[in-house]
Order: sequence, then structure tokens, then C-alpha cells
Amino acid sequence: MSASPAISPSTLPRSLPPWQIALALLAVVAGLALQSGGVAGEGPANIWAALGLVALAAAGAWALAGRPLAEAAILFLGAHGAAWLLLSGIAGHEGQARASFYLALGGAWLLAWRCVTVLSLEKPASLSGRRMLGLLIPVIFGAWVLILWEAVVRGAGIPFLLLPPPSAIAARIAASSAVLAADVRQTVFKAVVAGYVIGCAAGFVAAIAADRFVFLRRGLLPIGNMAAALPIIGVAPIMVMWFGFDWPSKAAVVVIMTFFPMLVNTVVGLSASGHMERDLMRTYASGYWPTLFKLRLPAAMPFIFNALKINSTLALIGAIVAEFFGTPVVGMGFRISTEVGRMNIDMVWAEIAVAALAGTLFYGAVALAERAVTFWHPSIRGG
Amino acid sequence: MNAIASHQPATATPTASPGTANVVAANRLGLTFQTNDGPVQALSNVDLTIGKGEFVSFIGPSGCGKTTLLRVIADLEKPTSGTISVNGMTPEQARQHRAYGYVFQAAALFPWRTIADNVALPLEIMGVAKAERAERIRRTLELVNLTGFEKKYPWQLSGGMQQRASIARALAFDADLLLMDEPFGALDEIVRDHLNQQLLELWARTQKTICFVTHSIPEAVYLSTRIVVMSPRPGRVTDVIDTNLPKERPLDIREMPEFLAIAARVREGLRAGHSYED
Amino acid sequence: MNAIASHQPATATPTASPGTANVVAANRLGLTFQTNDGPVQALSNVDLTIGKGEFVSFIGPSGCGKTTLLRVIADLEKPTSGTISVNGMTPEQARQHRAYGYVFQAAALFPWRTIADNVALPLEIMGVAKAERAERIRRTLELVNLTGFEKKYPWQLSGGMQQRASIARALAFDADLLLMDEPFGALDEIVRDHLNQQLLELWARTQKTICFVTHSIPEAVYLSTRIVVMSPRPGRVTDVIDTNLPKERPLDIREMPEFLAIAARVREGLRAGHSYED
Amino acid sequence: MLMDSFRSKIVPVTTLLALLVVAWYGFAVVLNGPFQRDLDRRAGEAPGTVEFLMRTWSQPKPTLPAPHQVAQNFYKSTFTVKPWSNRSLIYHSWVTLSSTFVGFVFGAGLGILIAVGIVHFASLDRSLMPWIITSQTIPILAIAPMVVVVFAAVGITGLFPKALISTYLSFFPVAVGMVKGLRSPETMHLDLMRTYNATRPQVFWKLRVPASLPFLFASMKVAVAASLVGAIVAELPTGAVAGIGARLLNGSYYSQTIEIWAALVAGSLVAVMLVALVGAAGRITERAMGGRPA
Amino acid sequence: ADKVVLQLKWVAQGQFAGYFVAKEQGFYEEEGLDVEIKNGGPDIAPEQVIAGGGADVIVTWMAAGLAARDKGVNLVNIAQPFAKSGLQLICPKDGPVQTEADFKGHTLGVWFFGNEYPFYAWMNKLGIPTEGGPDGVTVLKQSFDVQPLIQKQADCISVMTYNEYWQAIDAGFKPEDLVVFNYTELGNDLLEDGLYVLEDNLKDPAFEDKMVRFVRASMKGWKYAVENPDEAAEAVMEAGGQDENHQKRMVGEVAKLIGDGKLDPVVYERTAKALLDQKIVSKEPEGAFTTAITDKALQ
Ligand SMILES: Nc1ncnc2c1ncn2[C@@H]1O[C@H](COP(=O)(O)OP(=O)(O)OP(=O)(O)O)[C@@H](O)[C@H]1O
Ligand SMILES: Nc1ncnc2c1ncn2[C@@H]1O[C@H](COP(=O)(O)OP(=O)(O)OP(=O)(O)O)[C@@H](O)[C@H]1O
Ligand SMILES: Cc1ncc(C[n+]2csc(CCO)c2C)c(N)n1
Ligand SMILES: [Mg+2]
Ligand SMILES: [Mg+2]
Repeated sequence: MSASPAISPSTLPRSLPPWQIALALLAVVAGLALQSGGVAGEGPANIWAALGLVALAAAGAWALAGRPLAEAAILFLGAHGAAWLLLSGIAGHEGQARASFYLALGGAWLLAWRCVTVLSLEKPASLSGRRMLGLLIPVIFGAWVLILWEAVVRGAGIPFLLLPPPSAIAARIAASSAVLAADVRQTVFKAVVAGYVIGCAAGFVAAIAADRFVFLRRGLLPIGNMAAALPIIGVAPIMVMWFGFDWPSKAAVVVIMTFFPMLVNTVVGLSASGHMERDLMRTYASGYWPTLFKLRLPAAMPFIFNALKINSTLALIGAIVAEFFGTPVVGMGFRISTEVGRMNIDMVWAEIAVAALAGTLFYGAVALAERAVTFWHPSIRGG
Repeated sequence: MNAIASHQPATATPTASPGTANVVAANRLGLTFQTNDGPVQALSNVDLTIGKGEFVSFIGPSGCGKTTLLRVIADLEKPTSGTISVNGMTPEQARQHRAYGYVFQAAALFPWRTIADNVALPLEIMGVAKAERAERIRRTLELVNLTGFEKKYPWQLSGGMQQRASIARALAFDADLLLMDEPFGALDEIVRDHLNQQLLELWARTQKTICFVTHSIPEAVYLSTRIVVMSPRPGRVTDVIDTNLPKERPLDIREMPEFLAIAARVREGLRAGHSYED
Repeated sequence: MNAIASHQPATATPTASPGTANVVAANRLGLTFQTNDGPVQALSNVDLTIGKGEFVSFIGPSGCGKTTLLRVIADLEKPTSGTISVNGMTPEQARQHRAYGYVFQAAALFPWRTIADNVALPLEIMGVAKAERAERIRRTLELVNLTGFEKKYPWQLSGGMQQRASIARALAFDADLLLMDEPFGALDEIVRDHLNQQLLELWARTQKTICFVTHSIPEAVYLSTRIVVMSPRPGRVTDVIDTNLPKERPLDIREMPEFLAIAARVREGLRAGHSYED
Repeated sequence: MLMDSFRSKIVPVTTLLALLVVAWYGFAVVLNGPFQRDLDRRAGEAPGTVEFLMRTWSQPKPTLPAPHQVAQNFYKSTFTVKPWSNRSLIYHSWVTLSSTFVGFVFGAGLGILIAVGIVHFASLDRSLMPWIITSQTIPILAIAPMVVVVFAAVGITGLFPKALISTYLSFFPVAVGMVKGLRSPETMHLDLMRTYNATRPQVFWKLRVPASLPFLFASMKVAVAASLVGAIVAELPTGAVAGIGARLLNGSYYSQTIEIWAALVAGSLVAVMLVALVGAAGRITERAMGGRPA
Repeated sequence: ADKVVLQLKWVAQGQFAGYFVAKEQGFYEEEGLDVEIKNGGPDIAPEQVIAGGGADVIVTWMAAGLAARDKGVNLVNIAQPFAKSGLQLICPKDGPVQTEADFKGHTLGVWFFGNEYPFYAWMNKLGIPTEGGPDGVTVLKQSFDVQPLIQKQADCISVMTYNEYWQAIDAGFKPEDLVVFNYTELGNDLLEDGLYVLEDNLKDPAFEDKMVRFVRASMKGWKYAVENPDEAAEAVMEAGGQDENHQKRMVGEVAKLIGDGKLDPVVYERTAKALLDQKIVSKEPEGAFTTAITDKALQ
């Protein structure tokens, strides 16, 4: 909201640099000092180059402040260039990283942070520009999670069995795409989708029933609370007993997990309409159902979508966890638990990555629907 | 032409014009709200009958119970003492018979519906056919001069426009009894005059009964067959004035001496109800 | 005493009274809203200067951009063309200097605060000491005749009482510029007269500059040193009228011919802005 | 007031529970019946209908234990043993409850912090939010053992790793609900604060926080339940020493379905208590904020 | 006393009675050791724990140990308390499977998490595909219990002689109602519970000495447990075991599997070959066991 008034570039060099830039420069200085103190030729390569690149980019960004696009571009190039130098330099020197390596890495990360900050203050006029930015910013952020992970795991030489680096996980995803696809089909497209739809629908219907009949509301909500906390770990074996070991039992677990958030949120949402609006409907002698459909449900939509969003992540977790019990020999949960036992930790993480991707896409779809349906709500209209 | 026909003591039940059935009949009506801060007596001993086809204005200082009285008639609030009937039924039955249309003091439009859809709301609930609905929306939006804003959302309209949309919504469904709570409060004089005339015309044409809360003395006198003056703490009726002005009322009737005499009497009653006489 | 001092063409910049600094200066101001339904030109080519200590009323048909203009002055809306300064600064800087108090068209009270706490809100924000705060709350609530309702929550008050609470909130913190958007819309004539006088007295005593949106022509004439008449689609200034009435204004000034002449001119300007002349 | 609502709930809850119990007995027959028939066939017996029903309701390791079996076991392991012994459900509930509570407090705190950050910093909103969502799609049971293992490797065991899993599961509903809640103030109220040139903290404390409280309490109810699930899940890989999760796991190693169900009942009671506590806290704040009775 | 952390493969039960007894009876203390026993669980991979530095020595199955070694965690078997395998497949007599020839077209329950290798080695030997269909078997990942048999979700399930087999008996199956395929009897057994340490640690003589003492005390514990199963079960219960009667029976059954603690190279070869055949390990394991410890410990 409070965009600071544009400062003309000429006044800049005298103004203070943003804190990320300042810290990055400090890191470079410290890194240079430490690196020159060390024995040359030992440890990861490219540290000098990386430190230099960070320094250059930081200085360049400082000079270009006020021209956001140019600043972001130079930060982007500097940060990722340095990261690439560091990561390629660590090859063959796993576990030998010293402070200067981490300082260079930290400096590059700070540049990326600054880059994201600059970009998030931009509001491109065109819709496609906004979409691009909306994608670019989280991608940069995510890329840095991976870069830091890769660099620390390899720099510190963390055992592969504890935590494989992202590059190994990516390689595994590429190599096992057929297995992964089969697992996704089993877990997501069968268990999750069925369970989510049934669970959300059941929670919704139960909420309406509880709303319609005070008796049910008083009785069902406490019992619903109980059912909600039924820890899946206990329910899953029972569901396997009842529904067999294939996907229907997993869908049943998902139903149980998604039911409660939907119930609670819908019940709260149904009382979210304003008093005057409800009085208005009363003056029309509007029956229960018209009032429900025309006033209370629309007003409840923000709450219902809250539940749909929470459930979209719960559903996937539930299905995967349920597969830790009895399953056919396919599915993401099956693969995870089996491959841990086989010490194929990279495969475990490959499944986790795919699960995260699927879940995020699922959530994104729900969020898009929310924007379309609750366009009128102040939180979406902008506030 | 006798401007002030009868002056009854405030507590006596004013009789409706003979020959017409009573639409509203209140008897020693009282309503007390319980608040965190002790009880508030919003209505006390209100006696009132409104005959079919009357246009009754309620006027009184802010907080004297006008809205509360309208809400009791509309069965949005239950009286804590006394009795009230609407169309010879309990207010609840009357509401269930969809006996009235209500315009709230605030616009109360649904933010997820466009203006046209907001006006359509009561029609949908009462099962009016689609084509008929479109026609009525067109007509009532035109009446309040909102043609062209059908597709806007409430938050995209000015305060007065929202108020007019809510009037259109109440008019669109053609109830015999209209309860209007300061419908023209947010409107300028010209629109107000215009809508006053429209309302009178509608009233004359359709024989509706109208209960109308207003703060404007000229508006009250101009529109009404009867004016109920109220006073606060506790909210009660202090005066009931029959205007007996002709049914045909050009705007310049407001400069006639009969008109001014009634206005003066209302003003006097109003002033008496205020605590600060300065 | 010359009732109508100057009549400038609508687009020319009306100059403020000589010797006073400009509080508001707008130059070819324009604002267009983008809606789902195409752009809406809420303000177009507005030229306006308001000098220190003036009392300027804005009047015009519903939807003509009065609220929008006030919001631009208050830096709640950014103009899409033209320039505007407030106290010689940008509106943003002026807002940051807490240059003005704003009364919204709707009461906008916080439902979780009592009336007293609602009035206390700006004082808390501006860091007024607790004892001082209590005193100011007492005084301003008394001014709007809400003494005794300190501990009630907004939904326990009538519409007019809520409106008065919001006026009290704006007055409690003592800004030099008051922006008031139909503050008295929901009030009856008596309270309105009372508050009109209070406001005039406050204005005379404190030399505040007041921008005042109203729908009542007599109110505009009674209160103002200058009246800005606006007209819709696109929203623009069609007339600016200096009233030049004496600073001392008893209520019966409203029957004086100078007064009526100005009112007539305003009404004429207003009518011209309406699309339906019937 | 509280007593009143309590009483008005008793009748509906008990009626529904009674219905549930009846249905439960029916299910028990359906689910335990086939195996009982196998057993009887192998034993060469042919019991009458009543005898058959009784047998389905008294198997030592039934597929679905009958309610009275669960009740007996629950009673036995709650009231007939020392509360602090390894066999007491009270002890196990307490173990789980304490890590649930710690995890929930941290989770709610973290969720609120994240929401505050997201509402105030555009860069956080746009870069962090998608990844928070992604974080929740990671199957926790896959991570939980590794988390516990990693912490154990650096010598941290006991409550902390468990509470961490609870935190992980409970911060998300709070974060999502709070972001919504903190953004829920009406435009006009925000404008009002703008006219006062209120600072961000002032807008936050005086407007956003009060406006967000209904959202906060609704999502905290979900979060506290999630936190309990987290605590139970985290008890599994810790060697199943104590806690409701340990009871469930031990029960399932030996197919002691009756014990599983008794532990489930204990877990649910704990959940009801927690949700009720959050609900009560919500109602108290609502009343303190002058809430209008619905 | 020297600190030793032992990570078990599973929860506290009779399967590990020897270690609990050694601790309870003070055998470790006598050797100057302070042993901490960490229980396992369904998702604890002891190999992962030791790689992360969370344990000095672990109990695991040979197949899982070699698989981990193939992945770069250089585990070395230092002792093999379980001489025989306790794994078997059971099928109800009145079901469709009576002999190995009946497997085709049926559903078999198998434990995964590193416990599936013996089964796949067996099927490999029989030449039966495991992808389902009329000519193969459908594999079901089995849960912790015998429910799939009771629910008839599987035609045969995996059990341990000392644990789940008795659950089936408890559930009402009589021994004569069951067809039993015992891996040891069929010659398909792969080495089960052994003690493993990291190769690098073993280079340290102090550590090696510690392990000698540890193995000596552990085997003493096992001997004691075999001779006094009831007392051993008591020790298990102390350590958090459940269901006393079940534990007593389990110790009794485990006793039948316990050897002298030395690794039998023949079974080792079979295990290694089976894993190589199934490509569980990519190359012939080398140095995956040492007899040096047992040689010193068990003269
Ligand atoms: N947020 C918005 N989005 C789109 N259009 C808007 C928005 N706010 C106002 N408008 C439009 O701008 C025009 C001027 O509105 P404004 O609220 O300034 O009118 P006003 O003069 O205050 O009217 P009233 O007397 O009824 O309050 C109207 O046509 C309205 O529809
Ligand atoms: N829900 C409520 N709870 C408690 N008190 C209330 C409630 N509604 C109204 N009141 C009180 O009842 C009295 C009458 O209110 P009412 O709204 O009827 O006034 P009104 O005549 O419509 O005033 P206005 O002209 O300002 O709208 C007021 O003193 C008000 O404080
Ligand atoms: C998930 C799971 N995997 C394997 C077994 C089988 N099992 C029974 S005892 C024991 C310990 C091995 O030494 C094992 C592995 C199980 N019950 N659950
Ligand atoms: Mg009112
Ligand atoms: Mg306006």
C-alpha cells in the first residue's frame, strides 16, 4: 500500500543500501578474509569466483536501486551464478566445506532474498506480467530452499541415508518415473480423490443437518469432535479390516480425516451472515432452504473454502499414512515405507517430492476456485 | 378542507378511518431490551391502529423506538408486553403470509449479488417466473433511477445508490403493506422529492398501506395520512396527527398554510420529546 | 449584505478568500474506477481551492462523486489524473501529519468496542493520555447527546445514535480539517438543528476548515461559507456559490430572503444535474 | 450459562450415543460373524442364534469389539490400576496430552507469527505461502521417524521431537485461518484507521486482531485436533514406550483390538476435552468483545 | 563404564530377551559396560539410526544390513545370535493353498520394510512371478497382525514362529488347521537378527574391545534367557513389553532359534547370493562380516 515515493537514481549512492545487500557485502568481506587465511588448493573450488560475483552483484544492485527491474535482474544473475559456481565447486570435495564456502553461499542467498523483495513490490500493469511474477517469486524462493539444501548436505558431507541432496532426488525421479506414475495413480487418483469428495460432501451434509436440527447440532458436534481426533493410525488398520487392503480403505481414512474440518468450518460459516441480512430473509418469510441457499451458504463460502484448502493437504497425508498398513504393492505410502527399509532414501524423497507437488497443485486448484466464488469477500477484493 | 381533523390525547387509541379494516392494531405494546448495562425500555405502552390504505409516518428523536416498532410489526422482534396484530393475525402469521415489504435503515445488500440480482432476491424466493422477474427488476430499478447499474456489485455503488437499490428490492415484490425505515435518508432533496412523488403515486394507485419512518418533518407531512410522533426513554407515542390533506399532492402543497400548520405541530411534538431544549 | 457574491464558470478555479492559505487545492482532478462492467468516471476535471477556516459544503445527486472527492482529499483514493494538495502537501503527507478528521457516510464503528471505546480509538492511536482521553470522550459524547450510552455496544444503538457516535469519534481528536460525509443524514430535524448549531459554534471558535457533504439544501446554506454543487456521469463541479452570510447565524436566518435566494440557486444547480426533470 | 448449555447438550448427545452403540453392536455381529462361523465350523459346533450373537460379542480378539468389551477394558485400565502405572490409560493419556499441548502452543504461536508476516510483508505472502502449503503435503509419518532419528542422533529425545511433529501439523490450520482473519476487516474500517494515519502495529492490534479472533478460534479447534494426531503419530517411532500412540501400536502388534479401541476412546476423550477448552476460550473472548447473541 | 547404545529392530518383545536379560542381570555391568537399549518400531530403520550416529550397534536382518552396506553405510556383522530363521508362511487348511504348487493365482501376505527379501528369493527359486495374474502371485503388504487371514483378504500370510503364529492360534486356528511353509525347513532362510556395527568404528581397538565385551555379555544373556524363559519374559515386560503370557511363549520359541552367536558362512553365502540374484545389492558384498569379535568373545 505505502509505496515510497520514487527516488531518482542520481541521489542513490549516498543512501544506505538495503540490509540484505549490506549483509551480503559483509559476508563477502568475512569470506575473503577467511579464505585467504586457509591453505590454497584444499577444499571446494570456485570460492574466490563466487565471492567476487556476490560482491559485484551486490554493488551493482546498490547502484541500480530505484530501477527495480534492472536491480532484480542483476541480483538474480549474481545470486544464481554464485550458487552455480559453489555447487559445481563442491563436487569431489564433499564434506570439506569451510566457513568461507558458507559465507559465499549466505551472501548469494541474501542477494536472492533482496531480489524477491524487489520483485514483490512490483505491480506490473498487465495481467500476464502479474501472473509471471506470481509464479517467479515462489519459484526463486523454492529454488533457494533446494540450493541451500544441496550445498549444506554436500558441503557438510551429511550421510546419504539421513538426507540425500536434491540432485540425487531429481535423478531418482527421472529414473523411476514409471513407478512414481503408478504410485500417483493408485494413491492420488483413486484414494485421495474419492475420499476427499466423499469426506467433504459428508462433512458438509452433516453440517447442514446439524444446522437444520438443533438436536443434531447439540449431539453431533461433540461426537464429531471425538471422531475428528480419532487418530488415523488407529483407524487405518480398522479401515483395512473393513474395506479390504486396496484403495477403498485408504479412501475411507481420507473420508474420516476430511470430515471434521468441513463440519466445523461449515457450522461456523453458516452463522457468519449478518443479522440484518437474516432479518431481511425473515421479512420474505423465506423458508429454511431458500435462506440457506441464497444467504447463509454464500456467506459461509469463505469458511467452507478454508476447510476445502485444509482438507486438500490432509487428504494426501491421510492416504499416504493409511498405506503404511495393509496395501497392494503399489502406492506412494507403500513405496515410502518399503524403500526406507531398503535404504533407498532417495526414492523416499522422490515420493515425498511428488506428493508435495501433487498436493500443491491440488491446493492451488482449490484456491483458484475460492477466488472465483468468494470474489466479493473483503479479503479477496483487497484489504 | 380541515387540516387538523382530530387531536386525541396521546395514550388513547386513535381509531382508523371508518370502513377500512385494521392492518396493524397494537395494544399497550412494550418492549424492553436486556443489555450488559441493564434493561433498555425501547417501547412502552404503545397503542396504535392503522387502517387499510393508510400512509402512516413515524417521527421522533433518534433512539425513540421507531425502528423497534417497525421490527415488532414485522415480527423481527417480540414484544415483551401488550399485544399486536397485523392483518388480524399475529405478526408471525402475517410474516409467513408475506404480508409486507421491508426497507431497512441500512441497505443490507448481498455483496455476492449484482444490483439486479439483489432486487431479484425476494422474487426468486416467492417463486416469480424468470421473465416476469426481469421485467419487474427493470421497472423498479428505473423507478429509483438506477437503470444502467444492473450489473454492478453493491460495493461499487455510492451510499445513496445502495439505499435506492434496497428500496427497489422492497418494491419489486408487490406487498400490500410496506414498512420503510428511513428509506430516503441518504438521498438528496431532488431525488427525494422525485421518490416521494413516485411513492405517493404508487400508494394512490395500489391502495397499499405504508408505515414510513422519517426524520424530515416536511416529508412526513407531505406523504402521510397520519403522523405518529414518538419520544424516547422510554420510547412511547406522544402524538398522533391526522393530516387530511388531499390525495392529489403537487410538490408546492408544501407552501400551503394547512401544510405548514401541521408541520409546526409535528415540530412542536418533536421538540417536546427532546431532552435538550436550548 | 450581498447573498451571492460571485458566480464563476464551473470549470474555472474558484479562488479562496484572500489572505488565507489554501488548505485544499485541486487542479483538473480526475478519477476513473475500473469495474467488471467497464470504467466509471467518478470525478472529471475538478478544480477547487479551499482556504483555511472555510466551511465548504458539497451537494449533488446521489452518485455524483462527493464521497469520492472527499476520499481523494483524505488520501483514501488516488486520483487518476490532475493534481491535488492538502495543506500544501500531497494528500499522503497530509494524512501522515494527521491533518484531518473524517466522518464516514456509514458509522463504521468497531463492533467489539463499546461506544466510549470507539470514541477513544483515535485518541489511543494518537497517544492521548488516559485521563485526558476520558475527559474528551465525556465531552464529545455529551456534545452529540449520547451521555449514558458509553458502555453500550454499537448493535445496541439505533441507527441515528450510531451515526452520532461516529461524529463524536471524529470530533474527539481535534484536527484542523474536518471531512464529513453526510454526518447528519440519519438524524431528525431537531437533533440536526442542534448539531448544526454545535458544529457552527465549534467552527467559529476553533477556526477549523470543514468539508461537508450533505443532501439538505437548507443545511448546506445554513452552515457554509461556500457551496460546491456537483453533477454526475461524469462527476464534476457545476457551480460554486459563496454564501457570505454573517458568521453569527441564528436558526431563523433560514427564513431570510438572502438565505432563500441562495437555496433557490443551489436547488436549481442541483436540478440541472439530475437526469429526470419531471 | 455454561451449566445450562451443558445440560441442553446432555440429552441429544446421549440419545445419539445410544443410537451409535446399537449400530455398533450390529456392526460387531456383521464383522465378527464370518470368523465366528469359521471357528464354530472348525470346532464342529452349531450354536443357536442367541448363543452365536453372544459369541460374536465376546471374542478375545474381535475384528470389531463390542462396546461393553471396550468399556470393560477402558474401565479396567483407567480405574483399577494405579494412575501412574504403565498399564493405566490415564498415564498414557497424560503423556500424549502433554506433548499435544506443548506442540499446540508452539504450533498456534508459529501459525500466528507466519500469518502476521504474510499479512504485513508482500514478499512473504508471495514467496512463503506456496511453500507453507507444500510443507503440509509432505506425508508426516514418512518424516516423523526421520525427525525422531535425527534428533535422537544429537541426543534430543522425549517430549521435544513429539511436540515438534504436533507443531508441524497444527501451525498450518492456524496460519491459513489467521491470514484470512487478519484480512477480514471491512474496507471502511481500514480506511478509518488510514485517516488516523495509524501505524501498522496499531492497525494490527486495534483492528486486525479483534476482527480475526472468530477465525482464530475456529482454526484452533482444527489445530488442536491435528496436534493430537501429530503427538500420537510421533509416538510410534519413538520405540512405543508410552502414550496413546504406543498403546495403539502395541495393541496392533498383537491384534488386541479391544485395547486399540479403548485407547481410541481415551484419545477421543482427550480430543473432546481439548476442543471444548478451545471452544470455551473462544466463547469467553467473544463475550468479552460484546458479541451479539446469534 | 563404557557407554554402548544398542538399537533394536522392533519394539520390546521376547525376540530381544537376551539383551534385556543381560542388562537386567548385570552381565553388561560385569563387563564394564553401560548399555542403553533403544526400542525400535515399524518405521525405525536401525541402519538409518546407526548411520546418523544414534547408536553404536544395531540388531537387524542380514538382508537389510547388506542392502544398507550397498548404499554406503558400511555395516559389519559382528555376531549372529539367531542361527535359524523364524519366518514362515501359513495358510488355512480349508483354503486353496496346500502346497507350493498351489500358490499361482493367489494372494500372499508379505512384510516389507526390508523383511520381504526372503519371500522374493523363495518365489525367485520357484520361478513364480509376483506381479499377480493367474500365473503369478498377488503380493499384499501385510500389517502387523494376522487380520488378513481372519478377514480372508489373503490366502496365506507371513508369521514369525515366535510371534504372529501364536496370534493365529490365539485367534482360534488350531495347529492342524494350518498349512505351514517354514523358510528354514525349506532351506530358504536368510539370516535374521544379528549384531552390526560400522566398519570405520571397528578399526578403533578400543571400540573393538568394547564390542567383544558386549557380545560376550549379550550371549551370556541369551543363554540365561533360553534357560529361564519366564524370568526373561519378566525382563522384557520391565523394558516395556506387552502381554506377559505372550512374551513367555515368545521367549520359549525364540530359544529354538538361538545358536552360539557365531555366523555360519554357508547361510551367509546363501543370503548374499539371494540378494545379488534379486539385484537388491548391486555387487558381491565384501567384508560384510567378521568373526574376529566372536572369536575373542566366545572362546
Ligand atoms: N469502489 C468503487 N468501484 C467502482 N465504482 C465506484 C466505487 N466507488 C464509487 N464508485 C462509483 O463512483 C461514482 C461516484 O460515487 P460516490 O460514492 O463518490 O458518490 P456520492 O456522490 O458520494 O453519492 P451518494 O450521495 O449516493 O453517497 C458512482 O457512480 C459509483 O458507482
Ligand atoms: N438489539 C438491541 N439491544 C439493546 N438495545 C437496543 C437494541 N436495539 C435497539 N436498542 C435500543 O432501543 C432504543 C430504540 O432504538 P431504535 O433503533 O428503535 O431507535 P430509532 O427510533 O429507530 O432511532 P434512529 O432514528 O436513530 O434510527 C435505543 O435506545 C437503542 O439503544
Ligand atoms: C511392518 C512390519 N514389518 C515386519 C514385521 C515382521 N516382524 C515380526 S517380528 C520382527 C522383527 C524382526 O526381527 C518383524 C520384522 C511386522 N510385524 N511388521
Ligand atoms: Mg432507526
Ligand atoms: Mg457518498
